[in-house]
Amino acid sequence: MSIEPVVLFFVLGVAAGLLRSDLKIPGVIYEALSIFILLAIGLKGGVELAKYPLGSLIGQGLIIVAIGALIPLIAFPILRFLGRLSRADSASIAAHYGSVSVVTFSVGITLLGHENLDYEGYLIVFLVLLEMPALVIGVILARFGVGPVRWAKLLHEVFFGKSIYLLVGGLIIGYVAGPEGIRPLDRLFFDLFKGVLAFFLLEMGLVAASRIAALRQYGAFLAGFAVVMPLISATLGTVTGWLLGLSVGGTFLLATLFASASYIAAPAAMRIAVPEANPALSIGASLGMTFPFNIFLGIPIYLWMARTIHGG
Amino acid sequence: MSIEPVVLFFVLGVAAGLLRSDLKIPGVIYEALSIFILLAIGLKGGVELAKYPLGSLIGQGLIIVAIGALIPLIAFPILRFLGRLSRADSASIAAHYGSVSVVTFSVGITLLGHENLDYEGYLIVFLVLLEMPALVIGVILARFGVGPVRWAKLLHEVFFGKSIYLLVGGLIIGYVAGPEGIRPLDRLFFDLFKGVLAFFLLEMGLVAASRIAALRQYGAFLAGFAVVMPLISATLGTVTGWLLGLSVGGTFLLATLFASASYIAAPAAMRIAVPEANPALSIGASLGMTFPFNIFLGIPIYLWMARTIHGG
Amino acid sequence: MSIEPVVLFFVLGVAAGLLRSDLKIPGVIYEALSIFILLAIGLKGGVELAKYPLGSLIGQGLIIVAIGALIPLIAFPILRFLGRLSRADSASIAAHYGSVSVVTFSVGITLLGHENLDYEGYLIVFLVLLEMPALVIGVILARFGVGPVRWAKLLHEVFFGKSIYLLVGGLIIGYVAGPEGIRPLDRLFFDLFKGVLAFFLLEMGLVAASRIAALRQYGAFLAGFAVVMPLISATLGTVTGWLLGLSVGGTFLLATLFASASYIAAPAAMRIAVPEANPALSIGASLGMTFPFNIFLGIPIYLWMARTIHGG
Amino acid sequence: MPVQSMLLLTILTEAVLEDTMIDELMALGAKGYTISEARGSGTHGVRSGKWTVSGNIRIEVVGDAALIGRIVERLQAQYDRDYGLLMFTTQVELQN
Amino acid sequence: MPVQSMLLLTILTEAVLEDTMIDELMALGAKGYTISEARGSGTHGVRSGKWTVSGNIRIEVVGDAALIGRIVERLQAQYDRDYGLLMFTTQVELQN
Amino acid sequence: MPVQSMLLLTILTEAVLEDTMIDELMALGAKGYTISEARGSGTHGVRSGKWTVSGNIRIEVVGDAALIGRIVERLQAQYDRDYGLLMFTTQVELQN
Ligand SMILES: Nc1ncnc2c1ncn2[C@@H]1O[C@H](COP(=O)(O)O)[C@@H](O)[C@H]1O
Ligand SMILES: Nc1ncnc2c1ncn2[C@@H]1O[C@H](COP(=O)(O)O)[C@@H](O)[C@H]1O
Ligand SMILES: Nc1ncnc2c1ncn2[C@@H]1O[C@H](COP(=O)(O)O)[C@@H](O)[C@H]1O
Ligand code: NA
Ligand code: NA
Ligand code: NA
Repeated sequence: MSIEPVVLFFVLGVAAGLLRSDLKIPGVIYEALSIFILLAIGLKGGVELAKYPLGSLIGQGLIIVAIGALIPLIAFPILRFLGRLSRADSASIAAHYGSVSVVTFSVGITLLGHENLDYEGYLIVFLVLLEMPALVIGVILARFGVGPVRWAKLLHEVFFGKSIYLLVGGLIIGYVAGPEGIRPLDRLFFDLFKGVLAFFLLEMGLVAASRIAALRQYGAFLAGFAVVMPLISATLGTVTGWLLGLSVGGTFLLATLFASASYIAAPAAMRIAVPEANPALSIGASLGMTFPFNIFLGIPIYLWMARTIHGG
Repeated sequence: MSIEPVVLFFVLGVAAGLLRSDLKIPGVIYEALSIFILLAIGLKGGVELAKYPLGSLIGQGLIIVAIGALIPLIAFPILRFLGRLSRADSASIAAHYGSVSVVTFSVGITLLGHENLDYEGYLIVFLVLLEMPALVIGVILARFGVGPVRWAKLLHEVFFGKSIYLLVGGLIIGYVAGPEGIRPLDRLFFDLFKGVLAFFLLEMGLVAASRIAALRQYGAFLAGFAVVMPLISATLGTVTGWLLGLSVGGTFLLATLFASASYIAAPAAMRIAVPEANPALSIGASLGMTFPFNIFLGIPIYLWMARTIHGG
Repeated sequence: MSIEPVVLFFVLGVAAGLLRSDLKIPGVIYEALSIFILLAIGLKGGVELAKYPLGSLIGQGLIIVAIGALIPLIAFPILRFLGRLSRADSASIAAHYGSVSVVTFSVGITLLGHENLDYEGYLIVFLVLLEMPALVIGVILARFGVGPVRWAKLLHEVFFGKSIYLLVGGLIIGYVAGPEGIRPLDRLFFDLFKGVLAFFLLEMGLVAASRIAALRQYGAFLAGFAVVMPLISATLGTVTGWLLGLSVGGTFLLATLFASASYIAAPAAMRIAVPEANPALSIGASLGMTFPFNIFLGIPIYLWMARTIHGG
Repeated sequence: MPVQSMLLLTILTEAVLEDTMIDELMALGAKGYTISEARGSGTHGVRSGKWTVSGNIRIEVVGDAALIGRIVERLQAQYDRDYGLLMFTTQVELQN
Repeated sequence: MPVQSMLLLTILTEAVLEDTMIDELMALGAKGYTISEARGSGTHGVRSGKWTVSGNIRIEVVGDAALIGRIVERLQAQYDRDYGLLMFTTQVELQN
Repeated sequence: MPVQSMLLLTILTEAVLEDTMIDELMALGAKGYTISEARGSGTHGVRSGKWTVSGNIRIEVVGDAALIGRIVERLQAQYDRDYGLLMFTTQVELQN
């Protein structure tokens, strides 16, 4: 399988960071690009969603969310008892791995285009649905019998934090406007998507480079976790997708979603809700290790898993 | 009539503001987007203008500008005597309503595309011509027999302020280069226009949400004015367009221009020229009330008015 | 020959600066646009490079770089002995004129499109190769027998400074991915290129306007140098291109490269390596004078030179 | 208005706390505040400002000793352990 | 150069006044100034910095008491009533 | 923690020196620093901040008199002649 060129931009960013190039993408450009990506993904999902009867998706949705919620519950004991991390750190990292990464998902979609594989368009909705529960579970794990939780603030942060807000907003606009209504926006939101993703990966590479050092400091356990955990989650996703009767592409995307770890929504939410957790640990693992692992090795593996389980 | 999807982005922005989402579009992105929109509109206007004999437009232009100058003269006594606002505030608000809004105009053009209606391309020139006189009249109204005016500074602010400057600059470049010369730039300035407009409306929604509170504070009179005044101006525009023999689309656009209220050029100019006026009042009314009124209700009404007067 | 519309944006920017318009393009947008331009040029070069056998280019490359290295050696004595500038200033200015300008080069490529002329795509590689040697020579000229050089810092600044880094990075990605792999990125990087260049020239105009004053202060000698030096370099480039058997378009591009003066990489590198040189002089000359000279007069002249030497 | 001696409290902390901090200041009775973007390094490591989660803000509040004292006490108790936070005061003369 | 005691004047005001303020400072004899972006809140309401018209700037001028006095007097007379404006001075030791 | 009297050193200089300055500060023993963007004007002319090469930064370091003295001495010797540079100190009370 040939390499997806967009991931080369990630390499370019990492190398710039490690070589101490003076390249930096201004923070506001990063914010503008993430608004673009979140809206574009949301719009695409909304347009797709309009093609399916909503009722028929509810059952499937509940199952997927319930199984997705297992991920932080699997991760927490591993971190706490095998890794001997503090309760707060274990819970925060578990929340990062239970939640999802929009960019990893986008690289997955890009690969499907490359391979000419179809997928169920409504899966984008799960990007939204799977982002939240893990964060709530993370906070419960951190606070269980320990201290008070600022629930109001946390839930507000989660539901009206910009990532969920823009994804849901885009979904609704895409759903209401339909493919015809969105067409004049296609030139910006869909045609440029891959180019913008390349830019974004350049920036992610720069940031990831600065995280690798932090990760090294915490040793082999966390690095191992950051590779093994996505494989566990992806297996869960592959089996779930196959049992639910998704296509090969759909099964692969679900596995990718489960395997991805959050580094946008989760860090902000955990910083507010579980401030005593060390963000260097969770961001170091999810962004410094799991993200590159997923886009280089994980995604091809998950595609192979989806093809294998479908007997291809 | 189906809803124009771009205005849904405005709703998304307003909702984000009211729900206290942490979504914010960095100020520099807002500035970059407005430079883009102003240049794109100017270029389009210049290309169109090249299709008409300049001489034949001068008479029409003078009439339209003269009638447009009536708007602040109608608004001022309403605000001063009916609304009992201070002289400075009345004059400043009148200037905002006499001047025009590029984004409202753009939403109007977008609707014409949606409805497959043609319009006289040179009307974009009036976007430029109508922005200025109202600001000058506003200052005269504020200062008449009261105090000195920093005319040099004001006129400089108006003519070399970035909105007029970019519109005129774009017009000239579009005129000189012609459709052939501009073609390589089409991909950026024209194809992406609607998508960028959507982004811009998202931002306007965020800002408008923060203005609504300010408006509420000043009570029912101003809110009523912010709805009735555009209807008066639009009627003036519809009749003028019809008498001048414009097409249905052209008549509608002129009505929309007259009805729109400025919230970019006017606030900056009035802050310098009439500093004792309270900007919360004028921006609250024009951006918090008239702008959403225009894009949701006004524009469909003005189209209906244009069709009706043309006997359609 | 008709005028290239993109250069009109430069005029618009200069006029805005001289007329003290409040137009300004936020610094971060400028940075984002330069990242875009550098990456796009690099990608284009890499895709082109893949079409040629690498080995056959090495000989040509060495010759072109060796001749390019003559430029600062010609400029230095002129500045030092004719212009009576200090050793540091002479060396710094010589380095600026020996190095190259990506934007001038882009305007050259744009003109070739306009004129339907082909060129050897691999010439983009020389944009990278020609940027560095002049900077090193400039430092040697400044320090020869005078003081210590922070070579490590300087070489790092040059090789990992963002312009070379992004050009080389883009080249490698373009080379590895090939035309097929890059295609999904075309919509962003190639289709929008000219529009972004227009934006960039607007910004360059604003900056150049603020440099013209600085230049005036240093009198006629530097202004004359800023016009004569590119003509000398272009002649060198034209003859070299012709002797190497390049096409008309290729000969023209090489002349343009030699004639262009750096104002991004060189100022940053010289500020670190030769801090006692006055940056107002070198940036004033290269950006305030040579850049506009090149895009308005130089480029048409160099095209005429290339055609003439090829007997056209 | 005669010149008035006041304290200027400068707070350097994480950008993610902006809204929370404004709520705290207002609740404690501040009449105003000024915020600007910053980046830096301290006991909590380098905060490069390269993306939101790693940006700092500088919050400045001018007020009398009592107000500033209340703010310092509250922020120290609430945020000092878990977040990057540096607070210092300067004597300033209010001019208008 | 021996260390010199000077005043640092900090001016917090509306971004729209930037050019005007620079002209004033230069006319009054300032040798230099430093400007940075800010946002905030005061008696003129919240200035969120979300768009240009609602942004603040911080202007800093280092100078002797006479210069700073002239600047304060002029700005207070000219802008205090109509614009968001806060000015305060600090004693600083110039180091170079 | 009792309130502690310290010096705040403010350095206004060219943005191109950011990395170099951080290295110097750390080598001289600073425990932290804060950087923000600025633009301005001084003896080296207007620095408009319109593009990177013409931007300024404000670097702030809190420390004891010995540290601040070392920094001032070093920066003055190394950069004052060739670069835009202004340094001043203020007395501050550390609050946490
Ligand atoms: N000594 C210092 N001088 C200036 N700024 C500092 C210093 N120490 C910390 N800071 C700033 O305060 C923030 C939080 O500090 P800390 O809690 O020590 O990580 C840092 O990111 C810096 O921006
Ligand atoms: N007490 C305060 N502390 C810090 N900054 C303030 C304070 N009061 C006002 N400001 C700043 O000064 C600007 C103008 O103040 P005002 O004229 O009171 O609206 C505000 O937008 C704030 O940025
Ligand atoms: N009197 C002053 N007040 C405030 N800032 C100043 C002053 N003089 C210089 N600066 C700042 O320090 C930078 C470098 O100063 P200089 O070395 O004098 O060019 C300038 O660009 C300004 O940002
Ligand atoms: Na996950
Ligand atoms: Na109007
Ligand atoms: Na050159």
